[in-house]
Amino acid sequence: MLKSKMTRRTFLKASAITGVVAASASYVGRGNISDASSIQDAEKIPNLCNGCSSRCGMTVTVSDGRVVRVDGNPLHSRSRGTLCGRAHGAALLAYHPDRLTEPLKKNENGEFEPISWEQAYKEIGEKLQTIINEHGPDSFAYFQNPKRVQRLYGDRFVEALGSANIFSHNASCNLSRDTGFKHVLGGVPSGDVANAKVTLFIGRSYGDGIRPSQLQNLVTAKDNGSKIYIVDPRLNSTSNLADEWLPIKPGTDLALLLAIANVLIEENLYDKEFCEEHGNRFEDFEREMKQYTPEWASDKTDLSVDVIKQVARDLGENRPKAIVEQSWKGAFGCNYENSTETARMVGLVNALLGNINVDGGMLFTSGPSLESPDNLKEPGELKPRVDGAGIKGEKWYLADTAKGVGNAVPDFVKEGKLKAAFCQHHNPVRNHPDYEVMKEGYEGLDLLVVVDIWMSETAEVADYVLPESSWLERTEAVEGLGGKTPTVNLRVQAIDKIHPKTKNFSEIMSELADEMGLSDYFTDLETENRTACEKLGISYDELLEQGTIQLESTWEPGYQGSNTESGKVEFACQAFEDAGFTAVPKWVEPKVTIPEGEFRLIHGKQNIHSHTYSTNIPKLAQISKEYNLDSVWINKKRADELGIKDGDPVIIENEMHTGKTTAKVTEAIHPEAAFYPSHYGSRASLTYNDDNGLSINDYTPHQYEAMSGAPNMMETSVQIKKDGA
Amino acid sequence: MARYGMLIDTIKCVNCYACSLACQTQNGLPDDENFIYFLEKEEGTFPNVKRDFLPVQCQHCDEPACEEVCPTGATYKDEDGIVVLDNSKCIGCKYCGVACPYSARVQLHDSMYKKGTYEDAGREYNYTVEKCRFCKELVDNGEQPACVTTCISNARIFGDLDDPESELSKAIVEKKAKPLRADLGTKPKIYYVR
Amino acid sequence: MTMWGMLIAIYLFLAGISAGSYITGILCDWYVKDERLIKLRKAAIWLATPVLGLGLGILIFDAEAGLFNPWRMAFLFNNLPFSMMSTGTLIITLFFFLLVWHGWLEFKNKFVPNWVKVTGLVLALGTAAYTGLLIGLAQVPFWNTPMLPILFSVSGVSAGIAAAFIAGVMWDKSIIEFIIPLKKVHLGLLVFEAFLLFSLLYVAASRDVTAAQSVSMILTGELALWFWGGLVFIGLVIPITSESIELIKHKQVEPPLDLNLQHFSAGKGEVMKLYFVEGATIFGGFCLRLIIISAAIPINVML
Amino acid sequence: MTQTTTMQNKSEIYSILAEGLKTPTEDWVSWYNDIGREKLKSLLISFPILDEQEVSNCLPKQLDFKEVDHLYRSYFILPGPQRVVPAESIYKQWTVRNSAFALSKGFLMGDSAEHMNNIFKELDIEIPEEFSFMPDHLILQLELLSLLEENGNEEFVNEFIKEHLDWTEDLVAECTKKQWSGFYYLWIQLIHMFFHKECWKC
Repeated sequence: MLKSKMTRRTFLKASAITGVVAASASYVGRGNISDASSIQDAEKIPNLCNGCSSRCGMTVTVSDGRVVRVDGNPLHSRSRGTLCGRAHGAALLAYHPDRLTEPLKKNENGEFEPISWEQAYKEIGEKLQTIINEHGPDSFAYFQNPKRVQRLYGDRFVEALGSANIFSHNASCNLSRDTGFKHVLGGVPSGDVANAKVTLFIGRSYGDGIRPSQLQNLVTAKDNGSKIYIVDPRLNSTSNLADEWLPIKPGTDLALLLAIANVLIEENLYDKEFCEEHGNRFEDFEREMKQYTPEWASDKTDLSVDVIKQVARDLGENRPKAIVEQSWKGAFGCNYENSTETARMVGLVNALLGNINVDGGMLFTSGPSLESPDNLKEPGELKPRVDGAGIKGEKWYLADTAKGVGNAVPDFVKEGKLKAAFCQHHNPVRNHPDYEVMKEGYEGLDLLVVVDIWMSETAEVADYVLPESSWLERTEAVEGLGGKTPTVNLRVQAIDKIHPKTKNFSEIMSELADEMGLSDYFTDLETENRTACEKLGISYDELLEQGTIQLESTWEPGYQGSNTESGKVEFACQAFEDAGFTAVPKWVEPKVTIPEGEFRLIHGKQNIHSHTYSTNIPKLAQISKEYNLDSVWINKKRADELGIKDGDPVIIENEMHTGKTTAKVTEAIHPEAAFYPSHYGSRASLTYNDDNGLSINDYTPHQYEAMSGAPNMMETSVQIKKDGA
Repeated sequence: MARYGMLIDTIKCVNCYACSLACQTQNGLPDDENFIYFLEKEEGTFPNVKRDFLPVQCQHCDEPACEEVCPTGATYKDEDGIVVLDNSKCIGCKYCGVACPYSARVQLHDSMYKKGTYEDAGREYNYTVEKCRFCKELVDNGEQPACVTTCISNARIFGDLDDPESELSKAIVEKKAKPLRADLGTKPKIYYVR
Repeated sequence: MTMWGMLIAIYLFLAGISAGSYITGILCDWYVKDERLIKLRKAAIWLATPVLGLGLGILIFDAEAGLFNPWRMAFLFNNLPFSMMSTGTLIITLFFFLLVWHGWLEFKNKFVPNWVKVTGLVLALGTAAYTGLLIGLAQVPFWNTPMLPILFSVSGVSAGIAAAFIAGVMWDKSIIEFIIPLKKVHLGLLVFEAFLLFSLLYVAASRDVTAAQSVSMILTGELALWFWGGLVFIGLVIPITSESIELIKHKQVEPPLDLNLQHFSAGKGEVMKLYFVEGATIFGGFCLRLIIISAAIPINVML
Repeated sequence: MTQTTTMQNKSEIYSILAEGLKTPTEDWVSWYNDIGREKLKSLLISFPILDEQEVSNCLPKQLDFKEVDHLYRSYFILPGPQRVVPAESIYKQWTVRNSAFALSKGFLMGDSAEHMNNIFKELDIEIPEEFSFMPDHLILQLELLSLLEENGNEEFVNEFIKEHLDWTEDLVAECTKKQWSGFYYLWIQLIHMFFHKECWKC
């Protein structure tokens, strides 16, 4: 049929044509936008930064509906009025061209197509229900970023359906650490660095993985003359604040700790009274530690006997105001075959120093308890976790249940145990080692729903991708922060939604719950928030105004017992014996021995980046480029042998992957280690991700640490050679 | 009337770029231009190594080389000792940039400036040779420069050098802070602890 | 690298040539005193004018903020006498006006008072020296030596003489026969330039670490080809050898007493050779400035 | 050509160009194949400044709906390596206000968006909700131009194009970078050519 006229779908609707006819050209340009003065009248709205996951308190200055600057919130206990670079970089995230703007569904051809929210809810609800009916609720899992709003709406959704399968990104952060601490101390304390006289950092760098308050505490400690040791194969960015750098051979921190325990006991520099009174089976521990002499450890760690003794004596003589800092991912978060044992020993060395819950020691503080409205329906009994974490007789009985062995998901999918999953603000396909295995695993799910602000490697293999409002566009749940002085904090929406079809996570989950007939479990965010404040006896309106409220301190000094099986500090732990390991921690070799001529590929954070998403922020990507931050650190001597000069293009390869980068030749790293930052090498198609370096996860195989199931992220060996040589 | 200066404690500096990013936003600079840049030096051999981080910006010299060479008088020292630029006089000859021992000058120009210039609405850089101005607009308002407020390790102290009681003056004495390359005779007013 | 690049190198080069060319004109008048060089004199003085104008144009072009806001150029003399840029611009501007006037008088074949020539000579020398002082006063260790203004002046005059020769010979080939006295001066300058150049490098390399880096960048680094090939071989070795040979030859052959067409044997080869040799000198002068500008490494503030 | 005809023609051109950037329908594709191509071509070459051959090269003879639909999705809709957002803000400095983030680049809702909103408000024009975050989208700008030309406000058009349509070159560059080909690549080039050759001034 011949069409003579085009059917117009005119978008612009002029209500009065006369306006268009008479409009003066002076409307265009010149002064027709608000000028500088308007910033003076701008509004300041409290928010919590999302540059990383620390959620520092900030104020957002908004003028004419647009963000014009961000500042640290002086009232907030983490930022204390300051902000790191990530905050400034991420402030314009809402306006990023890569934002997802509407729900997407993958069609039969494997291509995404936009759909309506109604359709998304309907289809997801039906599919999820079918899967649960067929395979049971434990075939469904949820991958979250553990913040309160995710717990209120994500965790509860999963639990309402009867599943306990909640995983977080912690598997590739601190699964080993948390598992170790859980069994010896009953949880992870935080080091009172500001008041300690001696602090030993193992792998953790406050200057690289920044949380302003921690760094400020360290500065205070330095000003007060405390002694700071940094144990790290690499001289990290916190090094200027340290008195001494112990350039340990990667993967041998456990040996150092065992020897420290040996010296403390041999030289009677430990808190005998504390250990005997509050320790479980201390005598077993005492006996076992005898074998780990400083001489033995020196051989393992490449540190001198004198240094090991000196560290131990410094700690012992200054107890209880002497700590081995709890770390995060650092060296033993999830990196080596011996990481859980290392974590246990960190806990136990602290116990030897008698510093548990004393000023200048390792503190157990709690945050405010925040409650939901009473009339909400509570989830019933849950099916056991698919990873068996915390279940006696299961492979990962020891693993911390709050995090789960998230890196094992591809296996569960392959075994047919997992069929459906939701994932929010988390990118497991890229963040866990071995991209191919992860991709295949997540693709194998019958239903994968990803909620995010832009595409990620995980979103690319999802069946549905739901667009979330970005952090400045949403109010979240009231959340608490522990510490000697606990606080209550709130993220308050600062700007209107840029993309009208995006939704808050809380909206998405409660609307989906409505669709699935689970609405009794949920209420709206405002009610949640008002209830939480009411029950605490604080004003929600005040919280909306200033973003943070300090509460009375509930912290009491002195040992309060441990949340362990025995209720004491477990110098020997039955659970480990039950799981087929030894009750007392013992030396475990790293899984991979580095062959002559190769390097152990280690990684860590860079202070302008967070995980793998921030390299898509132009300001931050620019800094990486300008200062060549995506280079691999190689020891000068090794580089000389390989004929590599500073700035040379090099190839990093092993049997898994080959990639190009540039070399940073330096004296500041152990010869066996090659350090590459963990933020680069994204494979998601995002604007600023072209050619943005390598990913450490491409070089590490899919593997498990025996005790916690953590992914052993630094158990890999690589070759480095000059490109073109 | 004051004589503003700053102290940067590089022992506390962790090279996190927060100051430069805050500066960039405060001054509305494009992503690839900055008034603060970072130098890094490594001393010694493994395992006795020291890494030295040094954020550098305009040192607000008492005898600024840039002011001396500026042909048009666009660069001058204001009554508070802040070295500023009258960008309605700057011709962009860049002599200041060549004369400055600290390489603290930045010529702001980019194709992006030519686009979307709603001219009278905002700051005009068009090819003038800019620099750190100690966030004069904030300081005049009783606030601190953006790099100081954002600094997560409180490595920067801003204040009046003429006031012996100021936190700055005291810290300089106490920490024996020194300007960079005082031997050049420009009398810089940023003091470094190293 | 500093904020100055190729454009400034060209500017300094052109200003030097202009000064040198004018000086050649005056030398014809006073030193050689040969009436047969009138054309060379005129050519030299006339050439100086557009070359300087072009240089000034490039300077303005490099000062983009001024280029887009021309009225700001009025502020250029605000910082007299402290800013070498102000002082230099004043000297160059005065020199430019003088050139125009002097050129006009020459064009009209009018008498040029001696004070004009003296003033012109002073301004020309000022211009040549200024090109060196401008960068010599900057805080770049490699530039910061008293030898640089002298080197730039000498090289400017030498390139100026070369340019004037070319211009003159293009106008009238016969001039070739009468410029021997000037060639002596030229050869002297070239030898002096070579001496200054190596002393500068030696002094710079020995007095400051950063300057030494600049020197090694020139001698063995990324600028080595420009230096050894462009400046030393083309700009110095070729002209010095060629001029020396010519002067030695000249001693053996008496110059012709008067000009007649038969004797005018300066064939095509002779002319081409002059173009080539003098062109090489000019190219060398350009290389010198480009190398000096490019080799700048800012002061090390991290000491 | 009289002035009125020229303006009518231009209005028609802007309208067709805008239409071509919207989600393709079978109707539109068959209209293009049967009539649209020839019509647009004759409208365009009524401006002597445009070369017939060049215009022809930018207008594919036959469009296939499925193909166009597929291209449209991967170029404009779906997040992926080839998506381009044709909104002015992204290609210009974010704001010229004396404020933080002034010269950041590559973000939505910059000054140009705010300015477009002001213009729409002044002119009493409503825009669809899905464009509320990019009132400076190329489609809306083309439609506005069409509307203005139709109603004979030439002066406004000239000012508007000077201020708001100087970014099509960067758009073409972006599309080239993202390895576009086929109909939409040509269409964007055509739009750029029209503004670049200053046909709007004819």
